[in-house]
Amino acid sequence: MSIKVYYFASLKEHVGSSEHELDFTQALTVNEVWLQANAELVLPQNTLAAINMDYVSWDSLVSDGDVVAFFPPVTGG
Amino acid sequence: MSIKVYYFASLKEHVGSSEHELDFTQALTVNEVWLQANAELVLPQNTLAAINMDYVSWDSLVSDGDVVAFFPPVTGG
Amino acid sequence: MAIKITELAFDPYHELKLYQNTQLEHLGAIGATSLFIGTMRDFNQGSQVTGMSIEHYPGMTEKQLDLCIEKAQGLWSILDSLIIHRVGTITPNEVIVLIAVWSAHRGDAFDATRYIMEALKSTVPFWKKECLETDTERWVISNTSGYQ
Amino acid sequence: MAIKITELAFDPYHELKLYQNTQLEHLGAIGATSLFIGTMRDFNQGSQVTGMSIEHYPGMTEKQLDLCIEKAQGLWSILDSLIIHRVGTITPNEVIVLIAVWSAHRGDAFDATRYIMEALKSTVPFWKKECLETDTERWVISNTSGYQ
Repeated sequence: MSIKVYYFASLKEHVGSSEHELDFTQALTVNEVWLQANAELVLPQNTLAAINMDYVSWDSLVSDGDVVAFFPPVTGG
Repeated sequence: MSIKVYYFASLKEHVGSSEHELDFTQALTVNEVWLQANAELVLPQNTLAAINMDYVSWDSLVSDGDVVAFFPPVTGG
Repeated sequence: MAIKITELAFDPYHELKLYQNTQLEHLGAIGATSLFIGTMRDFNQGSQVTGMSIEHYPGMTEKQLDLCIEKAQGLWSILDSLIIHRVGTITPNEVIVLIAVWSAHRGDAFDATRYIMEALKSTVPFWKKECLETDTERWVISNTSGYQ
Repeated sequence: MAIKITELAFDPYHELKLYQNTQLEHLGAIGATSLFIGTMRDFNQGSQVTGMSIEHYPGMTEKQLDLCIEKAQGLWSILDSLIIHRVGTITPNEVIVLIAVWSAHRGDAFDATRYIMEALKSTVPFWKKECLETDTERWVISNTSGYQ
Protein backbone atom coordinates (compact mmCIF):
# COMPACT_ATOMS: atom_id res chain seq x y z
CA MET A 1 0.00 0.00 0.00
CA SER A 2 1.16 3.48 -0.76
CA ILE A 3 -0.04 6.83 0.54
CA LYS A 4 0.97 10.45 0.23
CA VAL A 5 1.47 12.63 3.29
CA TYR A 6 1.32 16.43 3.08
CA TYR A 7 2.35 19.01 5.68
CA PHE A 8 1.30 22.66 5.75
CA ALA A 9 2.28 25.96 7.33
CA SER A 10 4.25 25.76 10.60
CA LEU A 11 4.04 21.97 10.54
CA LYS A 12 5.77 21.90 7.17
CA GLU A 13 8.62 23.91 8.72
CA HIS A 14 8.62 21.65 11.79
CA VAL A 15 8.85 18.49 9.65
CA GLY A 16 11.24 20.16 7.23
CA SER A 17 9.37 18.82 4.24
CA SER A 18 6.08 19.43 2.47
CA GLU A 19 5.38 15.80 1.60
CA HIS A 20 6.33 12.20 2.09
CA GLU A 21 5.52 9.07 0.15
CA LEU A 22 4.85 6.15 2.47
CA ASP A 23 4.70 2.44 1.69
CA PHE A 24 3.40 -0.03 4.22
CA THR A 25 2.13 -3.58 4.34
CA GLN A 26 -0.50 -3.51 7.11
CA ALA A 27 -3.47 -1.22 7.90
CA LEU A 28 -2.42 1.98 9.63
CA THR A 29 -4.26 4.65 11.58
CA VAL A 30 -3.59 8.34 10.98
CA ASN A 31 -1.64 8.40 14.23
CA GLU A 32 0.51 5.50 13.03
CA VAL A 33 1.10 7.30 9.75
CA TRP A 34 2.54 10.24 11.68
CA LEU A 35 4.75 7.96 13.78
CA GLN A 36 5.97 6.04 10.76
CA ALA A 37 6.79 9.22 8.84
CA ASN A 38 8.16 11.31 11.69
CA ALA A 39 9.14 8.99 14.49
CA GLU A 40 11.82 11.30 15.78
CA LEU A 41 9.62 14.44 15.91
CA VAL A 42 7.39 15.70 18.71
CA LEU A 43 3.85 16.08 17.42
CA PRO A 44 2.77 19.70 18.04
CA GLN A 45 -0.37 20.08 20.14
CA ASN A 46 -3.58 20.71 18.22
CA THR A 47 -2.24 19.29 14.97
CA LEU A 48 -5.14 18.50 12.64
CA ALA A 49 -5.39 15.59 10.25
CA ALA A 50 -7.26 15.08 6.98
CA ILE A 51 -7.69 12.12 4.66
CA ASN A 52 -8.52 13.04 1.07
CA MET A 53 -9.32 16.59 2.15
CA ASP A 54 -11.82 15.66 4.85
CA TYR A 55 -11.06 16.15 8.53
CA VAL A 56 -10.58 12.85 10.34
CA SER A 57 -9.79 11.69 13.85
CA TRP A 58 -6.37 10.26 14.66
CA ASP A 59 -7.63 6.72 14.94
CA SER A 60 -9.10 6.69 11.40
CA LEU A 61 -7.72 3.97 9.14
CA VAL A 62 -5.82 4.91 6.00
CA SER A 63 -6.33 3.06 2.69
CA ASP A 64 -4.13 2.51 -0.32
CA GLY A 65 -3.87 5.62 -2.45
CA ASP A 66 -5.10 7.97 0.28
CA VAL A 67 -3.73 11.45 0.72
CA VAL A 68 -3.14 12.23 4.39
CA ALA A 69 -2.49 15.81 5.48
CA PHE A 70 -1.22 17.20 8.78
CA PHE A 71 -1.45 20.86 9.65
CA PRO A 72 -1.83 23.35 12.52
CA PRO A 73 -5.15 25.04 13.44
CA VAL A 74 -6.39 27.09 10.51
CA THR A 75 -6.18 30.88 10.64
CA GLY A 76 -7.92 32.20 7.52
CA GLY A 77 -10.59 34.86 7.19
CA MET B 1 -49.97 78.82 23.73
CA SER B 2 -49.59 77.58 20.22
CA ILE B 3 -48.37 74.25 18.87
CA LYS B 4 -48.07 72.55 15.50
CA VAL B 5 -49.44 69.06 14.94
CA TYR B 6 -48.19 66.86 12.09
CA TYR B 7 -49.67 63.64 10.73
CA PHE B 8 -47.88 61.09 8.57
CA ALA B 9 -48.59 58.16 6.29
CA SER B 10 -51.92 56.33 6.84
CA LEU B 11 -52.73 58.63 9.76
CA LYS B 12 -52.47 61.66 7.49
CA GLU B 13 -55.06 60.04 5.20
CA HIS B 14 -57.20 59.10 8.20
CA VAL B 15 -57.15 62.68 9.54
CA GLY B 16 -57.45 64.10 6.03
CA SER B 17 -54.75 66.67 6.70
CA SER B 18 -50.99 66.76 7.15
CA GLU B 19 -50.94 69.45 9.84
CA HIS B 20 -52.94 71.50 12.28
CA GLU B 21 -52.14 74.64 14.20
CA LEU B 22 -53.54 74.51 17.71
CA ASP B 23 -54.01 77.29 20.25
CA PHE B 24 -54.88 76.54 23.83
CA THR B 25 -54.85 78.27 27.18
CA GLN B 26 -54.06 75.47 29.63
CA ALA B 27 -51.43 72.72 29.81
CA LEU B 28 -52.30 69.75 27.58
CA THR B 29 -51.06 66.19 27.37
CA VAL B 30 -50.31 64.58 24.01
CA ASN B 31 -53.54 62.62 24.38
CA GLU B 32 -55.49 65.84 24.93
CA VAL B 33 -53.83 67.36 21.88
CA TRP B 34 -55.18 64.50 19.78
CA LEU B 35 -58.67 64.90 21.28
CA GLN B 36 -58.69 68.65 20.80
CA ALA B 37 -57.54 68.38 17.17
CA ASN B 38 -59.52 65.31 16.14
CA ALA B 39 -62.39 64.88 18.58
CA GLU B 40 -64.61 63.22 16.02
CA LEU B 41 -62.01 60.65 14.86
CA VAL B 42 -61.26 57.20 16.23
CA LEU B 43 -57.60 57.01 17.21
CA PRO B 44 -56.07 54.06 15.31
CA GLN B 45 -54.45 51.42 17.49
CA ASN B 46 -50.65 51.62 17.83
CA THR B 47 -50.51 55.29 16.83
CA LEU B 48 -47.15 56.74 17.89
CA ALA B 49 -46.53 60.26 19.18
CA ALA B 50 -43.48 62.50 19.09
CA ILE B 51 -42.74 65.95 20.55
CA ASN B 52 -40.00 67.86 18.74
CA MET B 53 -38.94 64.67 16.93
CA ASP B 54 -38.50 62.56 20.06
CA TYR B 55 -40.85 59.70 20.90
CA VAL B 56 -43.06 60.49 23.89
CA SER B 57 -45.79 58.76 25.87
CA TRP B 58 -49.37 59.91 25.55
CA ASP B 59 -49.42 61.54 28.97
CA SER B 60 -46.44 63.81 28.21
CA LEU B 61 -47.15 67.53 28.58
CA VAL B 62 -46.89 69.81 25.57
CA SER B 63 -45.30 73.26 25.80
CA ASP B 64 -45.73 76.45 23.80
CA GLY B 65 -44.04 76.24 20.43
CA ASP B 66 -43.77 72.42 20.47
CA VAL B 67 -44.19 70.36 17.36
CA VAL B 68 -46.31 67.28 18.04
CA ALA B 69 -46.46 64.45 15.51
CA PHE B 70 -48.78 61.47 15.22
CA PHE B 71 -48.04 58.51 12.97
CA PRO B 72 -48.51 54.75 12.53
CA PRO B 73 -45.81 52.16 13.35
CA VAL B 74 -42.76 52.80 11.20
CA THR B 75 -41.99 50.47 8.28
CA GLY B 76 -38.64 51.54 6.84
CA GLY B 77 -35.58 49.48 6.05
CA MET C 1 -20.20 58.56 10.58
CA ALA C 2 -22.65 59.65 7.90
CA ILE C 3 -26.35 59.33 7.19
CA LYS C 4 -28.04 60.18 3.95
CA ILE C 5 -31.68 60.26 2.88
CA THR C 6 -32.12 60.28 -0.87
CA GLU C 7 -34.92 60.36 -3.42
CA LEU C 8 -32.56 59.04 -6.09
CA ALA C 9 -31.78 55.42 -6.84
CA PHE C 10 -28.24 54.62 -5.74
CA ASP C 11 -25.62 51.96 -6.30
CA PRO C 12 -24.49 50.84 -2.83
CA TYR C 13 -21.09 49.69 -4.07
CA HIS C 14 -20.39 53.02 -5.73
CA GLU C 15 -21.41 54.84 -2.56
CA LEU C 16 -19.20 52.59 -0.45
CA LYS C 17 -16.18 53.20 -2.66
CA LEU C 18 -16.70 56.95 -2.43
CA TYR C 19 -17.23 56.85 1.31
CA GLN C 20 -14.15 54.72 1.93
CA ASN C 21 -12.06 57.43 0.30
CA THR C 22 -12.89 59.56 3.36
CA GLN C 23 -11.60 56.96 5.82
CA LEU C 24 -7.90 57.73 5.61
CA GLU C 25 -7.64 58.16 9.36
CA HIS C 26 -8.69 54.53 9.82
CA LEU C 27 -6.28 53.01 7.29
CA GLY C 28 -4.67 49.97 8.82
CA ALA C 29 -7.08 49.94 11.76
CA ILE C 30 -10.14 48.52 9.99
CA GLY C 31 -10.19 44.73 10.11
CA ALA C 32 -13.90 44.18 9.57
CA THR C 33 -16.59 45.70 7.38
CA SER C 34 -20.13 44.49 7.79
CA LEU C 35 -22.74 45.59 5.26
CA PHE C 36 -26.44 45.15 4.91
CA ILE C 37 -28.36 46.04 1.77
CA GLY C 38 -32.15 45.95 1.73
CA THR C 39 -33.65 45.65 -1.74
CA MET C 40 -37.23 46.00 -2.91
CA ARG C 41 -38.78 42.64 -3.75
CA ASP C 42 -41.59 42.25 -6.30
CA PHE C 43 -43.62 40.06 -3.97
CA ASN C 44 -44.81 40.74 -0.43
CA GLN C 45 -47.48 39.30 1.85
CA GLY C 46 -49.10 37.24 -0.89
CA SER C 47 -49.22 39.90 -3.63
CA GLN C 48 -47.17 40.97 -6.62
CA VAL C 49 -45.81 44.43 -5.93
CA THR C 50 -45.03 46.73 -8.85
CA GLY C 51 -43.70 49.73 -6.98
CA MET C 52 -43.43 51.42 -3.65
CA SER C 53 -43.34 54.88 -2.20
CA ILE C 54 -41.59 55.69 1.04
CA GLU C 55 -42.69 58.67 3.10
CA HIS C 56 -40.66 59.97 6.01
CA TYR C 57 -40.61 62.68 8.66
CA PRO C 58 -37.75 64.97 7.62
CA GLY C 59 -35.70 65.99 10.62
CA MET C 60 -36.98 63.27 12.90
CA THR C 61 -35.63 60.68 10.47
CA GLU C 62 -32.11 62.06 10.81
CA LYS C 63 -32.47 62.52 14.56
CA GLN C 64 -33.57 58.92 15.07
CA LEU C 65 -30.89 57.55 12.74
CA ASP C 66 -28.27 59.45 14.75
CA LEU C 67 -29.72 57.88 17.88
CA CYS C 68 -29.45 54.38 16.37
CA ILE C 69 -25.76 54.94 15.68
CA GLU C 70 -25.14 56.54 19.06
CA LYS C 71 -26.67 53.54 20.83
CA ALA C 72 -24.64 51.11 18.72
CA GLN C 73 -21.47 53.07 19.55
CA GLY C 74 -22.29 52.68 23.23
CA LEU C 75 -22.57 48.92 22.84
CA TRP C 76 -19.74 48.08 20.43
CA SER C 77 -16.38 49.37 19.32
CA ILE C 78 -17.05 51.02 15.96
CA LEU C 79 -14.58 52.94 13.81
CA ASP C 80 -17.06 54.31 11.26
CA SER C 81 -20.56 53.81 9.89
CA LEU C 82 -22.70 54.82 6.96
CA ILE C 83 -26.46 54.66 6.49
CA ILE C 84 -28.23 55.52 3.24
CA HIS C 85 -32.03 55.22 2.94
CA ARG C 86 -34.29 55.84 -0.03
CA VAL C 87 -37.50 57.86 0.10
CA GLY C 88 -40.01 58.63 -2.64
CA THR C 89 -40.85 56.32 -5.52
CA ILE C 90 -39.06 52.99 -5.74
CA THR C 91 -39.28 50.11 -8.20
CA PRO C 92 -38.48 46.43 -7.59
CA ASN C 93 -34.77 45.49 -7.39
CA GLU C 94 -33.80 48.97 -6.28
CA VAL C 95 -31.91 49.40 -3.04
CA ILE C 96 -33.97 50.72 -0.13
CA VAL C 97 -31.34 50.83 2.57
CA LEU C 98 -27.59 50.42 3.01
CA ILE C 99 -25.99 50.01 6.41
CA ALA C 100 -22.22 49.80 6.74
CA VAL C 101 -20.16 49.41 9.91
CA TRP C 102 -16.38 49.40 10.07
CA SER C 103 -14.49 48.09 13.09
CA ALA C 104 -11.22 46.46 14.12
CA HIS C 105 -12.78 43.07 14.89
CA ARG C 106 -15.63 41.21 13.25
CA GLY C 107 -17.85 40.67 16.29
CA ASP C 108 -18.41 44.41 16.68
CA ALA C 109 -19.16 44.97 13.00
CA PHE C 110 -21.60 42.05 12.76
CA ASP C 111 -23.45 42.95 15.95
CA ALA C 112 -23.63 46.67 15.30
CA THR C 113 -24.88 46.30 11.73
CA ARG C 114 -27.70 44.04 12.81
CA TYR C 115 -28.53 46.22 15.77
CA ILE C 116 -28.70 49.37 13.64
CA MET C 117 -30.90 47.62 11.08
CA GLU C 118 -33.38 46.44 13.72
CA ALA C 119 -33.35 49.83 15.45
CA LEU C 120 -33.97 51.56 12.11
CA LYS C 121 -36.89 49.26 11.35
CA SER C 122 -38.53 49.86 14.69
CA THR C 123 -37.81 53.53 15.43
CA VAL C 124 -36.95 55.61 12.36
CA PRO C 125 -40.00 57.35 10.84
CA PHE C 126 -40.22 55.85 7.37
CA TRP C 127 -43.48 54.44 5.99
CA LYS C 128 -43.87 52.22 2.95
CA LYS C 129 -46.86 52.15 0.66
CA GLU C 130 -46.95 49.36 -1.91
CA CYS C 131 -48.47 49.57 -5.39
CA LEU C 132 -50.00 46.22 -6.28
CA GLU C 133 -50.40 44.57 -9.67
CA THR C 134 -54.13 45.17 -9.30
CA ASP C 135 -53.46 48.93 -9.42
CA THR C 136 -54.40 49.30 -5.80
CA GLU C 137 -52.18 50.70 -3.07
CA ARG C 138 -51.68 49.53 0.49
CA TRP C 139 -49.69 50.79 3.42
CA VAL C 140 -47.27 48.29 4.91
CA ILE C 141 -48.76 47.84 8.38
CA SER C 142 -45.73 46.85 10.44
CA ASN C 143 -42.21 45.53 10.20
CA THR C 144 -41.51 41.97 11.26
CA SER C 145 -38.77 41.15 13.70
CA GLY C 146 -35.46 40.26 12.08
CA TYR C 147 -34.60 37.86 14.86
CA GLN C 148 -37.78 35.71 14.66
CA MET D 1 -23.12 30.05 -5.42
CA ALA D 2 -19.46 30.76 -6.16
CA ILE D 3 -16.13 30.50 -4.37
CA LYS D 4 -12.89 31.97 -5.54
CA ILE D 5 -9.33 31.74 -4.21
CA THR D 6 -7.08 34.42 -5.62
CA GLU D 7 -3.47 35.53 -5.35
CA LEU D 8 -4.41 38.95 -6.70
CA ALA D 9 -5.62 41.92 -4.69
CA PHE D 10 -9.31 42.53 -5.41
CA ASP D 11 -11.89 45.26 -4.97
CA PRO D 12 -14.86 43.62 -3.20
CA TYR D 13 -17.33 46.17 -4.60
CA HIS D 14 -16.19 45.57 -8.15
CA GLU D 15 -16.48 41.80 -7.64
CA LEU D 16 -19.96 42.19 -6.18
CA LYS D 17 -21.15 44.27 -9.10
CA LEU D 18 -19.84 41.69 -11.56
CA TYR D 19 -21.33 38.82 -9.61
CA GLN D 20 -24.73 40.46 -9.29
CA ASN D 21 -24.91 40.57 -13.09
CA THR D 22 -25.21 36.78 -12.95
CA GLN D 23 -28.19 36.85 -10.59
CA LEU D 24 -30.92 37.52 -13.13
CA GLU D 25 -32.91 34.51 -11.97
CA HIS D 26 -33.24 36.09 -8.53
CA LEU D 27 -34.34 39.54 -9.68
CA GLY D 28 -37.25 40.69 -7.57
CA ALA D 29 -36.75 37.85 -5.07
CA ILE D 30 -33.73 39.22 -3.22
CA GLY D 31 -34.75 41.40 -0.29
CA ALA D 32 -31.57 41.17 1.76
CA THR D 33 -27.86 41.18 1.03
CA SER D 34 -25.47 40.67 3.90
CA LEU D 35 -21.78 41.20 3.31
CA PHE D 36 -18.67 40.76 5.34
CA ILE D 37 -15.27 42.06 4.30
CA GLY D 38 -12.15 41.14 6.26
CA THR D 39 -9.25 43.54 5.76
CA MET D 40 -5.63 43.26 6.81
CA ARG D 41 -4.79 45.51 9.73
CA ASP D 42 -1.32 46.91 10.35
CA PHE D 43 -1.39 45.96 14.02
CA ASN D 44 -2.01 42.58 15.64
CA GLN D 45 -1.34 41.03 19.03
CA GLY D 46 0.82 43.90 20.21
CA SER D 47 2.99 44.32 17.10
CA GLN D 48 3.12 46.45 13.98
CA VAL D 49 2.56 44.19 11.00
CA THR D 50 4.00 45.19 7.64
CA GLY D 51 2.73 42.31 5.52
CA MET D 52 1.29 38.86 5.54
CA SER D 53 1.39 35.70 3.52
CA ILE D 54 -1.47 33.24 3.41
CA GLU D 55 -0.82 29.60 2.62
CA HIS D 56 -3.61 27.16 1.86
CA TYR D 57 -4.27 23.55 0.93
CA PRO D 58 -5.50 23.71 -2.67
CA GLY D 59 -8.42 21.39 -3.19
CA MET D 60 -9.25 20.98 0.50
CA THR D 61 -9.81 24.75 0.70
CA GLU D 62 -12.52 24.59 -1.96
CA LYS D 63 -14.00 21.40 -0.50
CA GLN D 64 -14.28 22.91 2.97
CA LEU D 65 -15.69 26.21 1.64
CA ASP D 66 -18.36 24.24 -0.24
CA LEU D 67 -19.14 22.45 2.99
CA CYS D 68 -19.53 25.78 4.85
CA ILE D 69 -22.06 26.93 2.28
CA GLU D 70 -23.85 23.59 2.21
CA LYS D 71 -24.28 23.68 5.97
CA ALA D 72 -25.52 27.27 5.88
CA GLN D 73 -28.03 26.30 3.18
CA GLY D 74 -29.30 23.56 5.46
CA LEU D 75 -29.88 26.05 8.26
CA TRP D 76 -31.22 29.12 6.43
CA SER D 77 -33.07 30.06 3.29
CA ILE D 78 -30.39 31.40 0.94
CA LEU D 79 -30.82 32.50 -2.66
CA ASP D 80 -27.15 32.93 -3.53
CA SER D 81 -23.72 33.34 -1.97
CA LEU D 82 -20.21 34.37 -2.92
CA ILE D 83 -16.93 33.82 -1.10
CA ILE D 84 -13.60 35.25 -2.24
CA HIS D 85 -10.41 34.67 -0.24
CA ARG D 86 -6.90 35.91 -0.84
CA VAL D 87 -3.81 33.73 -0.68
CA GLY D 88 -0.16 34.65 -1.17
CA THR D 89 1.39 37.97 -0.24
CA ILE D 90 -0.85 40.64 1.27
CA THR D 91 -0.19 44.17 2.49
CA PRO D 92 -2.12 46.17 5.11
CA ASN D 93 -5.53 47.58 4.02
CA GLU D 94 -5.97 44.88 1.40
CA VAL D 95 -9.03 42.70 1.53
CA ILE D 96 -8.45 39.16 2.81
CA VAL D 97 -11.96 37.77 2.55
CA LEU D 98 -15.36 38.69 1.16
CA ILE D 99 -18.50 36.80 2.12
CA ALA D 100 -21.83 37.68 0.51
CA VAL D 101 -25.22 36.10 1.13
CA TRP D 102 -28.42 36.98 -0.71
CA SER D 103 -31.84 36.00 0.63
CA ALA D 104 -35.47 37.09 0.64
CA HIS D 105 -35.46 38.16 4.29
CA ARG D 106 -32.79 39.76 6.42
CA GLY D 107 -32.64 37.21 9.25
CA ASP D 108 -31.40 34.51 6.90
CA ALA D 109 -28.77 36.74 5.27
CA PHE D 110 -27.42 38.03 8.60
CA ASP D 111 -27.27 34.60 10.23
CA ALA D 112 -25.81 32.79 7.24
CA THR D 113 -23.07 35.37 6.63
CA ARG D 114 -21.90 35.18 10.19
CA TYR D 115 -22.14 31.41 10.25
CA ILE D 116 -20.09 31.06 7.06
CA MET D 117 -17.46 33.46 8.39
CA GLU D 118 -17.07 31.54 11.65
CA ALA D 119 -17.06 28.20 9.82
CA LEU D 120 -14.41 29.49 7.41
CA LYS D 121 -12.24 30.68 10.29
CA SER D 122 -12.42 27.36 12.10
CA THR D 123 -12.42 24.79 9.29
CA VAL D 124 -11.03 26.07 5.97
CA PRO D 125 -7.30 25.33 5.57
CA PHE D 126 -5.74 28.77 5.31
CA TRP D 127 -2.75 29.80 7.42
CA LYS D 128 -1.48 33.31 7.98
CA LYS D 129 2.11 34.27 8.55
CA GLU D 130 2.74 37.87 9.58
CA CYS D 131 5.82 39.95 8.71
CA LEU D 132 6.63 42.25 11.62
CA GLU D 133 8.24 45.67 11.59
CA THR D 134 11.28 44.05 13.18
CA ASP D 135 11.78 42.04 9.96
CA THR D 136 10.82 38.84 11.72
CA GLU D 137 7.98 36.53 10.72
CA ARG D 138 5.46 34.71 12.88
CA TRP D 139 2.67 32.27 12.19
CA VAL D 140 -0.71 33.33 13.49
CA ILE D 141 -1.36 30.62 16.06
CA SER D 142 -5.14 30.47 16.16
CA ASN D 143 -8.26 32.39 15.27
CA THR D 144 -10.32 33.92 18.05
CA SER D 145 -14.01 33.30 18.33
CA GLY D 146 -16.13 35.94 16.65
CA TYR D 147 -18.85 35.56 19.21
CA GLN D 148 -16.64 36.22 22.28
